Amino acid sequence: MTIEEIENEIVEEFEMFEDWMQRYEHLIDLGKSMPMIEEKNKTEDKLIKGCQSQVWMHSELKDGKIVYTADSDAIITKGMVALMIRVLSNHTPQEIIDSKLDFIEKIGLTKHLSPTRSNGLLSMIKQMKLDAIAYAAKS
Amino acid sequence: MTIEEIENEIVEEFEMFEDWMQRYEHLIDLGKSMPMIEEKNKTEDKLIKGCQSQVWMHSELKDGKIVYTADSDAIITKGMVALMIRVLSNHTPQEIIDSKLDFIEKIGLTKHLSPTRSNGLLSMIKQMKLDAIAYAAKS
Amino acid sequence: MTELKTSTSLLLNIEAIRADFPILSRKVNGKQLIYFDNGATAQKPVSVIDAIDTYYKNQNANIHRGVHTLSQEITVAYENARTTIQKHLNAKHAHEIVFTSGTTASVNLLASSFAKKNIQAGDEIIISAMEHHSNILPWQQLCEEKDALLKIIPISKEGELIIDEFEKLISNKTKIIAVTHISNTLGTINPIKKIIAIAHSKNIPVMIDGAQAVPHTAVDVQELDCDFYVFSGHKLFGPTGVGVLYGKEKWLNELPPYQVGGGTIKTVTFEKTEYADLPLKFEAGTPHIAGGIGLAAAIDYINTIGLEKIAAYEHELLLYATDALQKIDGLKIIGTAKNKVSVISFIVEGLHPFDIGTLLDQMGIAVRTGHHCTQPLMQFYGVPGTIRASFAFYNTKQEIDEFVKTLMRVINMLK
Amino acid sequence: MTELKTSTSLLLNIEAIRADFPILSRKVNGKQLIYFDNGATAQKPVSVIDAIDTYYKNQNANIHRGVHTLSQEITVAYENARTTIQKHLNAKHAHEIVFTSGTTASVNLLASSFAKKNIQAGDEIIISAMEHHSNILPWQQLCEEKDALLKIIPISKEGELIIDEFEKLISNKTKIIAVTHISNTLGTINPIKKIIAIAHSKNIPVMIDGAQAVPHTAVDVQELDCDFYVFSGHKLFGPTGVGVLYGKEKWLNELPPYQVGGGTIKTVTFEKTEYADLPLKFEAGTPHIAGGIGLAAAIDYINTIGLEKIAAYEHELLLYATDALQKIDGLKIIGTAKNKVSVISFIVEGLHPFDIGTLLDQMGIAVRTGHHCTQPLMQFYGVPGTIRASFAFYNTKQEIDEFVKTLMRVINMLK
Ligand SMILES: Cc1ncc(COP(=O)(O)O)c(C=O)c1O
Ligand SMILES: Cc1ncc(COP(=O)(O)O)c(C=O)c1O
Repeated sequence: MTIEEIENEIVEEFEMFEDWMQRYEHLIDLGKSMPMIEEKNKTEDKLIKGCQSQVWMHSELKDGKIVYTADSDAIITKGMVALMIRVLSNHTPQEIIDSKLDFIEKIGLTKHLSPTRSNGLLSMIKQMKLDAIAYAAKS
Repeated sequence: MTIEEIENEIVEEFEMFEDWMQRYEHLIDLGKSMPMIEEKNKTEDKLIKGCQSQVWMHSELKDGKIVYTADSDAIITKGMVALMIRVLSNHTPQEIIDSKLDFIEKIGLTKHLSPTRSNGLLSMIKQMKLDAIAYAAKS
Repeated sequence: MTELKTSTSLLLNIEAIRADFPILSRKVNGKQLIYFDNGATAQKPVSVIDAIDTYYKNQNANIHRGVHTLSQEITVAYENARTTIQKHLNAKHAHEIVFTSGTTASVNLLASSFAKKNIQAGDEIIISAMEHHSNILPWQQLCEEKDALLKIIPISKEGELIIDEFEKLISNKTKIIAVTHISNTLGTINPIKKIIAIAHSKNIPVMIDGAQAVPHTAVDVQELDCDFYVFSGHKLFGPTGVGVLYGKEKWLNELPPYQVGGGTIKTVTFEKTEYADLPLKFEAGTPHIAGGIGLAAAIDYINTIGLEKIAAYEHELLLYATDALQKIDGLKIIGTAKNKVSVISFIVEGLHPFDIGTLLDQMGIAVRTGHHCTQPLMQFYGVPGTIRASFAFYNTKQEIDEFVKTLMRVINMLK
Repeated sequence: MTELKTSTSLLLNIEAIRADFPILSRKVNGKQLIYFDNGATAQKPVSVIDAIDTYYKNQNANIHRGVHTLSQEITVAYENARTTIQKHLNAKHAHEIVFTSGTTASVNLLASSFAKKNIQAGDEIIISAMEHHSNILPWQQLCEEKDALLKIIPISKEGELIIDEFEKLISNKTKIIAVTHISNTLGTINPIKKIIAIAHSKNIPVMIDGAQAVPHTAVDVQELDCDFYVFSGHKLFGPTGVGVLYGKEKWLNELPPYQVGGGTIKTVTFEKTEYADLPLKFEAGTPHIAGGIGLAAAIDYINTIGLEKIAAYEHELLLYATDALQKIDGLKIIGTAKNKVSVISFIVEGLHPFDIGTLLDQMGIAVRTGHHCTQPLMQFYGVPGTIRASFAFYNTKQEIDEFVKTLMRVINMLK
C-alpha cells in the first residue's frame, strides 16, 4: 500500500469511533502492539524529549525501504508513534520525504501538534523525516 | 482670627464661584499677590521639589508667631501656597501643629493631595508643620 | 467525616460563588469543565474581570506623571490597590509593596538586587528541596556568577522540611534564606515562622515564596516577621502579568534598584542619576495598571468570602479527596505532610501521568501532569512526574466524586 | 492645505473609529474628554477589551505545560499572538519575538544580558541626546558597573540627530548602539535605517526603541536590518503590562538568559541547569497571557484600518495643529524636525507648563506636561518642561480647534 492508502485506511478506522475516548482506547491498543525498538537502540541520540513523555525512535534501511522501531514511556504517545510507523515504515526515503500526512488533521490529532505540545508529535515526525533525508542523501 | 475662622472664610469665598475655572482664576490672583520670599532665602534647603513645579518656603518666628513667605515657579501652585500661608501664617507653632485644615477637603483641593500629585501640596503642608514643630521644640 | 462535611460546607454558598466565575460553566470536550488545575493558575471572579473592563473602558491613562484628571484618578486608584495589598498582608507601609510582573520576576528582582552588595565569593544561600524552579534558578544563577554556594534544606519522605538539618546548614557565611511557604507539588505548609525565627537569631534575612500560599491562607508579614514575601496575581484569582514583592522598608531602602527607566528617578543627567523613593525606585516603566487594579479587586473578593472560611472548606475538600484516592489500587499520593493545603499529587503504579492526564481531559477534567517546575523534587521521589489535582474554594465534593470515578475508568483503560 | 485635509480625512471613517473606543465618550470635569496624551498611553478599542474579557471568562489557563484542553487552547492562542506580532514587524521567525512587560523591561533585559559577555571595562555604548529615561538608565547603570563609557549622539536645535557627529563617536570600542526610532518629546522620526547601516559597516549591533514608532508607522525589522527592536503594548492600543523585545535569532541564541525560573529550562538539578530554546529561554514564569492576546487583538485592529492611512491622517493633524499653534503669541514649539509624527511639544513664554496643563484639564483636555522622562533633553533646551499634545488616529481637527481655542483662553487667564 502507498502511504496515502494507509492514511486513508486509518482515517476510516478512526471514523468508526463515536467519541475520542474510543479513539484513545484504539491508540492505547496500537501502542501496546507496536513493533518495539531493541533495548540496545534506546540510546540518548535516539531520544526525542518532550516535556511530558519521551520517545526513542530508531530507523534502518532494508531493501531501499526504511523500517522504524520505537518506544515511549507513555502509552498514548506510543500509540501515536505506532500510527506514524504504520504509515511511514516500509517505504522509500523519497516517499517518506514527500508524504503530506494529511490523516493527522483528518483524525483530529492536530491538537497534539501545537508547537509547545508536550508530547512533541511534531518533533517525532520531524525526526522521522530527517532520517529519511539522511538515507536519501546517502543513496 | 483663628485658623478655623480663616478656613471658613476661604470656604465661603470659594463657594461663591460657579465652576473650577473661576476658582483657578481666584487662585491665580492669590498667587500673584502673595507675600514673597526674599531672594536670599530661596536656597536649596528651603526648596520643596515636586515633579512638575517647585516651592520655596521660608518661616520666621515673630513675637511667638510663625510668619511664612514662599515662592513657586508655577502660578497655580503659588496660589495654593498663598492659601496655606493665609491660613497658617501669624499663628503660634502649637496652633499650626493642631490645625486640621479641613478647608482643603471642603473647597475640593483634595484631588491635589494624592500622594503622587505632582505639585506636592502634601509635602508643602508637611514642611510647614515640620517648621512649627521645630519652633515649638525650641521654645 | 460526613458530619464535618455538612457543617463546614454550610459556611460557604458554593452555588453563589460558582456563579461568580464565568469559566466554570464552560464545556470541555463536550463535558462540563471540572477545573482542578488551580495551582497552575486560578480562575477569575466577574468582579475582577469587570474591574479590568472598567479600567480600559473608562479610566485608562498613564499614572504618576500626568496633571490631567484621568491620570490623577487612576494614580489614586492604583495607589489604593497598593494599599489594599498592604492591608491584606498587614504590611507596615504601602511603600513596602512593590508591584512586579509575577512571583518569578519578584524572586529575580530580589536575588539580583540583593546580590549586588550582599553576596561575595564563598557566601552561602539556603533554599529547600521542594522549591519551584522560580525559587531555584535565580539563586543558582547568582551563586554561579558570584562563586557562592547554594545549600538545600532536605525533606522527609512525607514531604516535610527537616528543620534539624536546616539549622545545621546555617553558617556565618549564610547571607539569605529563600523558602516556599507552601509547596506547589506536595501541598506542604512549611513552618516558616519557625524558620524565620531561627534565621533571625543569626541575623539572616528570609524571603518567603508565597505563590501557593496566598490563595489558601491569610498571611501576616509582620507577625511572620519575614523580610521579603513574594507572590503572583494570577494564582490569587487576579490578572496575569502582575505580582508582588513585599520587603521590609529597611531592606528595600538599602537594596539598589533592579530594572531602571522612566519613573524610577528623581533627576537624570547623562553623568549621574538620583533614584526615587520607595516603591518607585523598583518600578521602572509604565506599570501593569490594569493588573494592579484587578489584583486589588481579587483581594477584595476573597475577603468578602473570608480566608478562614475558605481554608476550612478547602481542608474539607482535601480530606474528602485524599480519602477517596487512597482507596484506588496502585495509587500513591506524593506528599503526605501533616500540614497541607488542598493540593494532591499522585502517581499510579505502572502508568504514565501524561496518559492519565490526557484521558481525564477527554472527560472534561483539568489536572496538571509533569514535574510542576520542581524537577529536583521529582528526582528526590524518583518519579518522572506526578498527576496533580489542586482545589480552590469554588470546587465541590461532587466534582471530586466525578473525578475519582473517571480516574478509575481511565486507569482501567490504561492497564 | 484645506484640500489635502478633506481628501485624506476621507480615507478614514473617524466617526466609526471613535465609536470603537469607549473611553472617548467620557466626560471629564463636566466637559467632553479630549485625549491628547497618546504618547503616554493610547486608548483601547473595544476589540482589545473584548479579547481580554473573553480570555478571562472563557479561556483562562496556564500555558505551555498543561496537557488539558484549556491549557492547550490558550497555548495555541498565545503562540498565535506571537506570530501576529512577528508578521506585523516582518520578523523572520516567531521565536525572535520575546514577550516582556514593556519597553523598559525589554531594554533592561537586553542591556543586562548583552553586558554579561559583550561589555568589558573601557568599552563604549552609544545612545542619543533625545532618549527616554528607559533607554538611558539601563545603559548608564551598566556602564557604571562595567566601567564602560556612555557616548551621546548630539542633536540640532530643531531636534534632529547630527549624523556626522554620530559617525565620529564610533570607535573600535563601540559595542552597541541604542537609539529611539521616534522621540516621545519632540516627535522626530530618526533616520534609523541610515544609523543601522553605518553601525553595521563597523559590525556594531543596533537596538531601536520603537515605543513611539509602532503606534504611528509600519515597521519592517528585516528591511531595517536592526538587531533588536523594543516596544510596549499599552502605547499600541493594547493592554498594560506587556511589551516586546525583537531580536535576531543569531543574537538571541548567543545572549544568556536574563530572568530565570519556571519555563526557561529544559532540565534542572541543584547542580546544573540546561536552558530552553528561544523564545522560552527569555520568558521566565507565567507570562502575561491576557496581555499577549490583547496585544495581538490591538495589532489586528490597526491593521484593519491600515498604518499607511493612519500615518497620512495623523500627518494631516500634525500640520493642522502646528499651523494653528504657531499663530499663538509667545508660543514656541520644541522640536521642529522635518520628519515628525503627530507629537507637538511647546512652551509659552513666561508661563509654566504645569499651570497650562492644569487649566486645560479643567476644560476636559488631557495633555502631558513636564519633562516626559527626557530630562537630559530638557537640559539641552534649557526648559524645565514642556506641554505635549500627542494625537492618535481617533483624534480630530475639531478637537484641535477646541484645544487651540481653550489654550488661548488659558494663556489669557495666566498672563
Ligand atoms: C521613546 C520611549 N521609550 C521608552 C518608553 C518607556 O515605555 P514603558 O513605560 O511602556 O516601559 C517610552 C514611554 O514613555 C517612550 O516614549
Ligand atoms: C511555589 C511557586 N513559586 C513560584 C511560582 C512561579 O510563579 P509565576 O509563574 O507566577 O511567576 C509558582 C507557580 O507555579 C509556584 O507554585
